[in-house]
Amino acid sequence: MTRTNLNRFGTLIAFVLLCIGFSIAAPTAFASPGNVFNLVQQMATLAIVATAATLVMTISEFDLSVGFSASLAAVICFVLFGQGYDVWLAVPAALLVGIVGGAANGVLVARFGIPSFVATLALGTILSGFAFGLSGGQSLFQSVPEAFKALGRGEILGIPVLGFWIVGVLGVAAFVLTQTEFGRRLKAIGGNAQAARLAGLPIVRDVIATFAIAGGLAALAGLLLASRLGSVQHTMGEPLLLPAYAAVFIGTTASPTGAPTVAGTLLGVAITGVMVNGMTIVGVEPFVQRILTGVIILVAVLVRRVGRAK
Amino acid sequence: MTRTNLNRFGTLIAFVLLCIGFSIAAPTAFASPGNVFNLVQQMATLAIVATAATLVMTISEFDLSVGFSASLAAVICFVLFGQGYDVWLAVPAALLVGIVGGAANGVLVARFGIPSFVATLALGTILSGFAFGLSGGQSLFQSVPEAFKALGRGEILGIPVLGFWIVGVLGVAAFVLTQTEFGRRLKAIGGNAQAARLAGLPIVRDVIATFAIAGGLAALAGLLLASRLGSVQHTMGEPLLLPAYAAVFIGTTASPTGAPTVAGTLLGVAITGVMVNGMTIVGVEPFVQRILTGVIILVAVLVRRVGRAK
Amino acid sequence: MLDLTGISRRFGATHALEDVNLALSEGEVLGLVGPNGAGKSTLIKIIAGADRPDAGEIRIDGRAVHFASAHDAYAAGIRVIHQDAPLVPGFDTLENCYLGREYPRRFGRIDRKAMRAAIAEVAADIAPELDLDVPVMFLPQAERQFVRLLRAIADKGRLLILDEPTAALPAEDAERFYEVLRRTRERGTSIILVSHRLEEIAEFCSSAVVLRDGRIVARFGAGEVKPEAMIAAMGGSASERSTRATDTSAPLIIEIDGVTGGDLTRPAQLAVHAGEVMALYGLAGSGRSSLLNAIWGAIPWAGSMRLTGEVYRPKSPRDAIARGVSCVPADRHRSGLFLVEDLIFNKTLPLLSTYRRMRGLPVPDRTAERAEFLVAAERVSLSYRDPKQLARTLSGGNQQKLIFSRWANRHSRVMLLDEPTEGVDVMAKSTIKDIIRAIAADGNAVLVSTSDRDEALELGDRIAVFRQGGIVRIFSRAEASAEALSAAAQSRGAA
Amino acid sequence: LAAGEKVSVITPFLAAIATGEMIEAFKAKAAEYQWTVDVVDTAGDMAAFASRVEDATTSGANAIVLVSVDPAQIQDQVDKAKAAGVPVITIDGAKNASSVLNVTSDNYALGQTMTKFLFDQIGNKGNIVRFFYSAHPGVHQREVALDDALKATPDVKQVADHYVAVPGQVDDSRAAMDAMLLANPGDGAINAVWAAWDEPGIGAQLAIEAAGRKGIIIAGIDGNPQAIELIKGCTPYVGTVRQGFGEMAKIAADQLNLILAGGKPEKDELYAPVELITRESLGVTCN
Ligand SMILES: Nc1ncnc2c1ncn2[C@@H]1O[C@H](COP(=O)(O)OP(=O)(O)OP(=O)(O)O)[C@@H](O)[C@H]1O
Ligand SMILES: Nc1ncnc2c1ncn2[C@@H]1O[C@H](COP(=O)(O)OP(=O)(O)OP(=O)(O)O)[C@@H](O)[C@H]1O
Ligand SMILES: [Mg+2]
Ligand SMILES: [Mg+2]
Repeated sequence: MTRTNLNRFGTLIAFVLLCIGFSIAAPTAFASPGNVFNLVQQMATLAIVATAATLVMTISEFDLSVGFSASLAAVICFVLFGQGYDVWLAVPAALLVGIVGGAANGVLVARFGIPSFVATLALGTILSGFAFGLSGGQSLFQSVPEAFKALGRGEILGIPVLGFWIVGVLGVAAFVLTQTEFGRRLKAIGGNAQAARLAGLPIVRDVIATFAIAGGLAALAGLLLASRLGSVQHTMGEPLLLPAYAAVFIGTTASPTGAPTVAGTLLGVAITGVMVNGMTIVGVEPFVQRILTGVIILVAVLVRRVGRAK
Repeated sequence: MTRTNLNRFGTLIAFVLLCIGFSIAAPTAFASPGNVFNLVQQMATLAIVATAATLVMTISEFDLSVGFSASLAAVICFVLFGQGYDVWLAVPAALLVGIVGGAANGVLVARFGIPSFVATLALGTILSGFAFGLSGGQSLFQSVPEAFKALGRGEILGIPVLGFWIVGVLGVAAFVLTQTEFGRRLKAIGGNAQAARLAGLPIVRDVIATFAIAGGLAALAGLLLASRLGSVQHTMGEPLLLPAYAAVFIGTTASPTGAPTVAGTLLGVAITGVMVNGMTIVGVEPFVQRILTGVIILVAVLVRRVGRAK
Repeated sequence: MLDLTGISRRFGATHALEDVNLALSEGEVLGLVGPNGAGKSTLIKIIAGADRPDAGEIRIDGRAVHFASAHDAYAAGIRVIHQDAPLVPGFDTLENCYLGREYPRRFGRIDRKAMRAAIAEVAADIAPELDLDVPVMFLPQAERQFVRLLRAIADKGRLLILDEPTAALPAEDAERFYEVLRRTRERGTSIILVSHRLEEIAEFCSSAVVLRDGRIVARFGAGEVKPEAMIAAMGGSASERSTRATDTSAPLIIEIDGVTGGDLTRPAQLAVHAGEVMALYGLAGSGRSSLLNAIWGAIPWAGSMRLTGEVYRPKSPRDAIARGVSCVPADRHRSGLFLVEDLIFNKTLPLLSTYRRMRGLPVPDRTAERAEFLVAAERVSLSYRDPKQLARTLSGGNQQKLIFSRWANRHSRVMLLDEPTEGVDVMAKSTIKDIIRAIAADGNAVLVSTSDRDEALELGDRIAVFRQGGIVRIFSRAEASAEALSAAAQSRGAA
Repeated sequence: LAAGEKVSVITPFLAAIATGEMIEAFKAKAAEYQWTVDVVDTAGDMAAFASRVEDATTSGANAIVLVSVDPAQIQDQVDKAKAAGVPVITIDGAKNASSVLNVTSDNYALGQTMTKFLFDQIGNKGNIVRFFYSAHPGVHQREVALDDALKATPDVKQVADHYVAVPGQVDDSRAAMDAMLLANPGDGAINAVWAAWDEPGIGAQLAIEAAGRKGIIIAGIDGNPQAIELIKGCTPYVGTVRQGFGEMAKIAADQLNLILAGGKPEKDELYAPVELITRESLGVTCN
């Protein structure tokens, strides 16, 4: 086993140990098919938002608007439902808003040279203002069509629908990043923007596209979350922000060059997801949960060093 | 006027325009001495946390634990008060916890090579667990000594006490960053870590020191906030995180090399502070406030481009 | 004073250094030469405390030392310019020079006046026009090299180590540097100099060692340091100077008419024929790179250009590529390489869409990429271990070859080369020169900016000499000579 | 008796003082019944909240207690719990087809009581400012009560309002009140502060005290201990409506005991009594 492999396996080993630990602590509850089903469902939105973050971090930028985009998309969708619009109109409209918002981020960053942290936070704040205004600051849960609920609930062949979304979205993202010209270009831009420009890459276009895709994915995550919950609050997407980036960064520690990867991100999502789920099942006190959360993440990213050449 | 100066003035001009705008919209209320007094008080904690963020960003890292450190320091201080300890013991103890927490961040980043985003978020989560556990999730407000309240309230010679804190902390930080060897080293580490390493700088030590100082400043901000409010909630510091980094990034757009500076950060804090204060005085609807917040920040960082050579 | 015994350093399967023994006496000036990837930079990093050997011992004045960091080596009096040494981009020259040094102070504050006084003196000798107060990120590449030189020389030590200090410096600029270096030598400072310009070594060094595949294969004492002998020890032979003349009846490929942009402040007039190599020569900062960048569409420019008779207005490198133009940019770390990506990635990136397995489907065919990389690597005699190794792990000269390899097997109407042989060893230099000639011979136009005066004379069918942001004279091969080029590049008065 | 039962208590708002109080009271009562109680907080995250309800359902909890949320916000998860045979009750929540019981204060009544008290104090005439947070369904009901009262009392005008940021609510409200005071200078420009719960009221009190403004009174809701201190201390804070948090939790635990034993609660929604706390009720006199 090469050093690279050992490194990569470090964080994975931590994850496996975590699962084994919970299986021992709560054999019937944690390791049950029902709980695995739950876990998949619970991780789906975070996994998709974290994928958006992975794409943006591949070009060495940040997108802090993902949570806000998710909220706004969900609000728009439910407001349209409230006005009697159909799923086939409301869902594409909501996704479009996410894509357009993301593209606007890209324009601010690539064309106007605003640091992505400021640009996306400012634009995210604007989006959250719209979400607030449109929802009137209230929880929306009326007149949700059954077709919409089906997007993020239930199962097909015993596998939760949200599981298919994870596989679909992350699979495509991984394919794009590792196998296509576009993915190659994003890595180049993230690695050395100046060199990428001089090598003739269409940087402005690619950066805008990346942010647009991220916005679209965030919107999708918001819709799936809304479908799963059956209700929408105008701040519902915001708690996704930090965990999404945490997942990406945990994932980078599993990559030999420290670059973000979809697989690494999924591992990061899985670690955080399993941790919270397991601790709830075992019944850990809330404040102890927080302490353990931090400790487990640190241990997970430190384990890889065991397999590291000095 | 050189290009550099024009660039620097861009964001400043936006700030002045903002102030003029509010002065016209609410002549008696906004531009009154009383409001300036308020503004100074309101900006103090954010300014100090943003200074911590500035230091950490100078070495091109993130510290996401600042808000949690601020909360924990305040909780510890009030818990000690509750047990009858004196200000002279409680305050140093609380600051020490902040410094130690920060140093731990530094060790994780510099010694163990964990990305600062993960390390500080994980450690911050641990700190928040302690704040939660120690406070029992309750608001603490009993037996607060008068000496403690004096730290963050009232005035001296007509100037709010918190104003002196701003001047003191930011002044020292600016001096350290621009005039001392330590400051130079931090800029070098942030500017090109490899160059710093080849020049033989004590990177590990400096990184740890930077995070420790940041932790101490965050703790100080938490204490001043607690003093101003007279009560402590275990989550009170968390809302400081994003605005602090937003302020630093807004500040970087006013610097010719894009590096964080204390002066730029203060400008960023002032822009956000004045904006919220002014809009509340004028009585803007909450959701419109958010939209305008985003718009104004974007305009402020775009204005500098007016003064930029193509 | 310095004694190395049994130094070895491995990177995975690569033996960068194997059992190197080297002794340097007080005041000795040692040339360290060897082909790309021989281990020169690795050895220097070890002496400088920037890397640690797997085995072996370093002694200074007979005492064994263990450098835990570059600071320890600094404290022992060792001063270094590493190859491609990174600078702190936001720092100006003064601050970069003082990095890692004790700052002068006044009243607790850093005393910039004293810093300036110390640096300006040396700067006046090496680079009189260098602005010491501009962040180096805003300085042209050549001037950044002056900053590195200043940094090493301004702070006096016992041992000065220079890893290819003049690789991208024109002869005239290099001469000023060696002038200062001579004074340093006279003060009794020991020096180790790495260079692929063997004449420099022969002229400047009292002794030399040749490193090959991590081992010292030859040592030359006083009076024995001769380029031919060193080349022979490296396992190569010197190349011939070609004697072709421009075929002025051949069609014009690229015509440049009154172009300005970047450092090119005076309108440039230039036309290159099919089959012609146009060398661009001038002092650092004279505007050569800016002309190439304008043709490449990388900087905003004014004027007019024609490509094979048609109007050519590139707004980005992308436009240029689409019209059959290729470019090897200068400053490989900043403008060329993706250091944490592998070799194939670096090679195929600009023309990625030509590797599709299925047309219309933007998915590169990895087998095709690999095959083409292998061909190109062979062509530029790249020495590497594995196509999947990271570009960062190549030696400096091999990194340069890697960038060149991008275009090595493309049919380019116009080839733009900015310092294509920077840091490349003598053998590979002649290979690259052959490739350049072959590209031209296919009926294409080549514009090559080089700081190596001999290379300009050797390569150029004509040589355009730049001075202070404009072309001062275009020499035909017959008119050109080292003296004439230098005179034009440095001429004062009206151009 | 249903001793040894496992009860999951889940809330997104443990950081809120009132929620914490309810949960503490519930735990105390549960200890008497010898249940094992697991408390879960999702720190404002509704998605996580839904996930934790799922976890509780699969982990074999005997009952789920949701605190300070409307089950309709996670209908699917509550439905699933019901389908799995796990009874769900809410404290400070809302009625729902899939939950067995909601024990609450009547939020509209809370708002009405507080508003009436506040309006009476200013003689049903004058200017008020409002601190609100519609995202919380219960809090929103109080706002509805205020809206109704304003309609019915044309001499009381709302001159400013502020949507409170949570967390950081005290500091945020203080800064907002600072601005409102300046925007409405002069005696009588603001007569009263209507705080949808006590913490924004405490922030407003700090601003009023610092500005030295006279003639403004504050009332809130919750019976927050700090607010009660302020009322005792003859500050502008004149009243709060104590929700019977302890009472609610006690009712909920008693009813849950009944449910676990196979019984049914008397009604699907039960109210705990509310209590207006003023200087008078605390027996202090100020001058
Ligand atoms: N970090 C590294 N990881 C792996 N291999 C490395 C690393 N650094 C250097 N090498 C390898 O060590 C060998 C010696 O490299 P070195 O840079 O010392 O050569 P050099 O003599 O300086 O060449 P050049 O003339 O091209 O600068 C090369 O094969 C190089 O690929
Ligand atoms: N306004 C500008 N915008 C973007 N790039 C610029 C601008 N001005 C100059 N440059 C680039 O900066 C670099 C200057 O570096 P360099 O000194 O190598 O070029 P030069 O001035 O042409 O000198 P030389 O003759 O040594 O090549 C070039 O790459 C040039 O294209
Ligand atoms: Mg080298
Ligand atoms: Mg050049």
